[in-house]
Amino acid sequence: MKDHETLSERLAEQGISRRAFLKFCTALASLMALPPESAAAMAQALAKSLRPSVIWLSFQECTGCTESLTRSYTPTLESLIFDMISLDYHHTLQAASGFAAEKSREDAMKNFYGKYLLVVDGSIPINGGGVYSTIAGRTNLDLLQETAKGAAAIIAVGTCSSFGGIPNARPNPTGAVAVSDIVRDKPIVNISGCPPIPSVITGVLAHYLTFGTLPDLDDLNRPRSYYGTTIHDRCYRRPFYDQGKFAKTFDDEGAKNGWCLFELGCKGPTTHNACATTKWNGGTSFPIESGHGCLGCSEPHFWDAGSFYTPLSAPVVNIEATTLGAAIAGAGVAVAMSSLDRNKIHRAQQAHEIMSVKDL
Amino acid sequence: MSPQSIPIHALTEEAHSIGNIRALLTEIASLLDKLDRNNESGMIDLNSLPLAPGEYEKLRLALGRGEVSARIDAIGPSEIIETHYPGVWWVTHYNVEGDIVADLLEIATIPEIIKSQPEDMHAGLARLRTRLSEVAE
Amino acid sequence: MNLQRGIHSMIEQIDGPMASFFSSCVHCGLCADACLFYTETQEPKYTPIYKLAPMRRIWQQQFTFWGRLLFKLGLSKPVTDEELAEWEPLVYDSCTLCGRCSLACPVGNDITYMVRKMREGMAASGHAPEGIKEATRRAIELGSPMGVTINTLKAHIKHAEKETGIAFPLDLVGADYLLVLSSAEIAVFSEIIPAVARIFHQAGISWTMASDGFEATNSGIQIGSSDLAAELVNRIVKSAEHLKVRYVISPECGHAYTALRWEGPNLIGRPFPFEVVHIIELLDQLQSSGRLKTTGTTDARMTFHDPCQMVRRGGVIDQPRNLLNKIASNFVEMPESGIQNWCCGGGGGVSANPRADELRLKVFSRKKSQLDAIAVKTMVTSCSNCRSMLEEGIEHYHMDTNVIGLTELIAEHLAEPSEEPKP
Amino acid sequence: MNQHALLFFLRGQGLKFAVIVFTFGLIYRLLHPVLLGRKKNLAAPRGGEWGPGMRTIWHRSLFPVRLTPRGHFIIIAGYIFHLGFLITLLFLSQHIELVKNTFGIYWPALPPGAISIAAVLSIAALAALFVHRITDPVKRLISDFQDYLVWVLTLLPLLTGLALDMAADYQRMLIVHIISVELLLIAIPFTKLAHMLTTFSSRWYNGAIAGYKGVKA
Repeated sequence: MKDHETLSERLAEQGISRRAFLKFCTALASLMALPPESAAAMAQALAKSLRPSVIWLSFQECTGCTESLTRSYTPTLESLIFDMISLDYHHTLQAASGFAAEKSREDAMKNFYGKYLLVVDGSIPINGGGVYSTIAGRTNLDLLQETAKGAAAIIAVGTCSSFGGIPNARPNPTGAVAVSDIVRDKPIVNISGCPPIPSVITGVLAHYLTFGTLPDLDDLNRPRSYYGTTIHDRCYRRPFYDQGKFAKTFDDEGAKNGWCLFELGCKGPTTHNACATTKWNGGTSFPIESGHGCLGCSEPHFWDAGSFYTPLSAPVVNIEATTLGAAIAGAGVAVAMSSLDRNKIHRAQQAHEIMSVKDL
Repeated sequence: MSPQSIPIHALTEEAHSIGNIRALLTEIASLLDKLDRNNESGMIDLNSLPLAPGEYEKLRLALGRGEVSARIDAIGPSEIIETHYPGVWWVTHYNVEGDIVADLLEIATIPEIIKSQPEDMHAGLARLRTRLSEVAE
Repeated sequence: MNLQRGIHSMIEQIDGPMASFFSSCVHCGLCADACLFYTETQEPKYTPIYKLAPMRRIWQQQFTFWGRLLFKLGLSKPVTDEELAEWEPLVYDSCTLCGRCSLACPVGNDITYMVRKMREGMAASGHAPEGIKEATRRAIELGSPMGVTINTLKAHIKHAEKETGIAFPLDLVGADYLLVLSSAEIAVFSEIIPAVARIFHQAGISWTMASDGFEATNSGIQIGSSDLAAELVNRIVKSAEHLKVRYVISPECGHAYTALRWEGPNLIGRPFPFEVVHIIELLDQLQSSGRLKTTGTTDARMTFHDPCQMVRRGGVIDQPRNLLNKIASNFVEMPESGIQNWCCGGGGGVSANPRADELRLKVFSRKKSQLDAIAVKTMVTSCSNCRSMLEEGIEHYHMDTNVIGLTELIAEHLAEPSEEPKP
Repeated sequence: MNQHALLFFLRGQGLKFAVIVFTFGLIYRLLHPVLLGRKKNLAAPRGGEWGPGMRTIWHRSLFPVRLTPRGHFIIIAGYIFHLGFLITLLFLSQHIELVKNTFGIYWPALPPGAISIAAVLSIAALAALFVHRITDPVKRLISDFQDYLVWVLTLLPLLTGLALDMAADYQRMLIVHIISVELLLIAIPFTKLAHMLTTFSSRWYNGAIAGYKGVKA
């Protein structure tokens, strides 16, 4: 099985030097947010690793996640990482179609049962028995359950497969759910984001290849090395937050000076992701650097968490009318109750027995 | 509207200075001190830092250029520059497209990537011996 | 049954201010520092608001959401006879209704107003001190809490007429002013009678006294029974109406002023057809209008003890000072004077309650330290009850201070009739 | 329920509930006593009621002139607590945003450093008042369970708000902060905290009763 030989053998065949590989590992360590000193040790481990089989299932999704990955700013690195895995099924990328495509999935499942990695993007609709999304006549639910059985681990790429994402937004007509809502007996890594940062996907794959394990995860099963801190924690505009300097509109002096976007609805403080350091488009920028607040796309229910432009400290519902109503009701009840209580006092006064000295 | 009519505002120092540069230079000094005393080398991954726009350039200015510079060609170029402070190296790896894939400050007598790797030396030795045997024949 | 009557009586007393005050108390404890019973004993039970505890519970149980709920569920302890008995000394012996706490409360509670109302319930439930009960019985049955009768008064009048040579009008219909007196003035400080006569004679005002309504004091408001208080006030009102006077003069007696001036119309349920003036208020008016002429000044250092009910609770504040400044060249104020003055310790019925004597004399140390601070030997006041209490306290603490009534002092400085220009 | 859903609830329906209870209850607590009314005073007045009532509302907010050392402590600590709490509540930009987004009105914010100082002073004053409550014999006697409950409920929003920018997990602390605020809002109408409005009616009555007799209370 030539496709699954060790990496060093393949590199040697391609005439890639160890120094070049070390450089690649340095870049990888940087991607994985590991200390740069670990590049040498990674090179050692990676050289010996076998190429695992990967099955990629796309469900109720927009292909944004795949786009993010394939339009990654590091095409050479990307290809190197894809060289390290055997992508046996990905219906957007593979050349095969129809029955041949499905057969390659079935072959991989049979040959590498218990060892292959399952990557999922897109949510799984479960209303109406899952009829809202089917591939080759089978529902996503059915495919996921079948393919998950033999997987060593599942990597949920994007917010849809991680948490349900936009298809799951109210009123959620298709009953879209996350992978973790269906598969409960397999290790799952959620790489959330809409789309997720491409290097995070490759970083997790590299971690699996290097160490043979899944990275350390947070309580939402996201890799801590990328999702351990919030955008707010690592934002270069944080000092302005601490000084109370806020942009009030998108074109005021504060906005021009690059002040904090909290009051314009930035969800950075409650959003765990690596955008502020890894950035997008080859390290060019990230939303806040471009002058727009964070939408919180890597968090569950981000689409339903109120307006993108409502500050975190403001209510997500309109309470003005309610407050007025409650005040009027309070006044009304006070009028009613005080009238009852005045009667009570009045009755006590009516029942008053005139006091005489004999009562003393 | 002519280009001349667009007002130009010079950004003040404070507008983007959030104090990362001073913190970085302090860390570099402490790593350099370790190298000097214990011969321990160290690295700083510039990609993992939340640098504000302009701070990268400021760091470049602060560190300057020293005597040594080197270039490696291995799946894209790498640029190694000794800064104005001997022992502090700026190592930038590019891919074939010219994008930066890793950007490091390495505090060492010689950056690791410049050294020849044992595996490459083995392969090279083998190639040299083959060459010699061919010449002998 | 008395307990129920008491509780009902407290419910009757709940009104807007009461409910607001109970709602506002944050248990900050500041009122303690305003109460001489606490400052002089350091006993926390004398904290003014604590004296309201049983009534506060009745308010909660009858008028608040949680209170009603807990009371219905049996989780809020009902007020008992034992509890009221325990509170009796707090509500009567250690409160002179002086009103100092009402000025100190940061949330604005008029605690004195509250204690006055609570006493209605205490009296109705039978939990009033025996001494005040006795005084009230004498007032209702004999006409005066000290047992003074019209005959005693007539004897004093005869004596005064002889002394001054001025005829005393009694039951004179159509006079402008009706003078009433406190029984202490008749029984103890009777010098006031000729003094007033001389002043009125000089000022040339038309006045009288009434044989059916000569007693100004009102034990009813001290014990906290509006019914009995109304009966006592009514005697004066009837006399005044019968004699068709335009003014009733409240004498040098603090609570008599409160009873007549501020509570009176509310007790009988209608406005008075006459005006009530405090004698000091009247003297000030006479002097400023030039009808009252004084002569000479006293050089001795003098100070003025503000009677709580006349000053802090009554509003006659500047008048005694105006009068004193005319005749005392060395008038000095005590450290906390005017509406911040400390009570003599015997107001609000405490003086009529022998059980409280010991405590009252103990807390007189507050007055003593106030006096010690200015080292004045002559203290003027304008309340016969204060005067008695001050004299007792001075004697108890072996102090060298004498107390005189303001009206008498004015009379002493009255310009001779010969100097008086003919009107 | 995950943290995001909880935060969404707290910023939405949870807040709505708390605000309804708070507004309804507090208006009730203010109006019920006032509407009980009082008997018409038949005595001839020496002074007015409105003016003196309003004067007392203002005057009792000023620093009292004569105080015992004990009184000084209570007043100063009380002042620091109330001012610190109000400054924190009204001048933190995030709080102003809440009002702005709800009622459309807003005013300038104070720098976060100043707010932190105010909050720390307020917390320190609360702590000092707590120690005083359990050591001062008067306060111990007149205190009940509610006094301690209300102390905790008042302290929590200050503490959690202050911890917000130091917390490792901003979101969790934000959730705790909002919960503490909503608990406080709900508690206010049922406890002595209703004095935040009834103190105005009480002071007015006090000033009016005295003013009627010509006394400045």
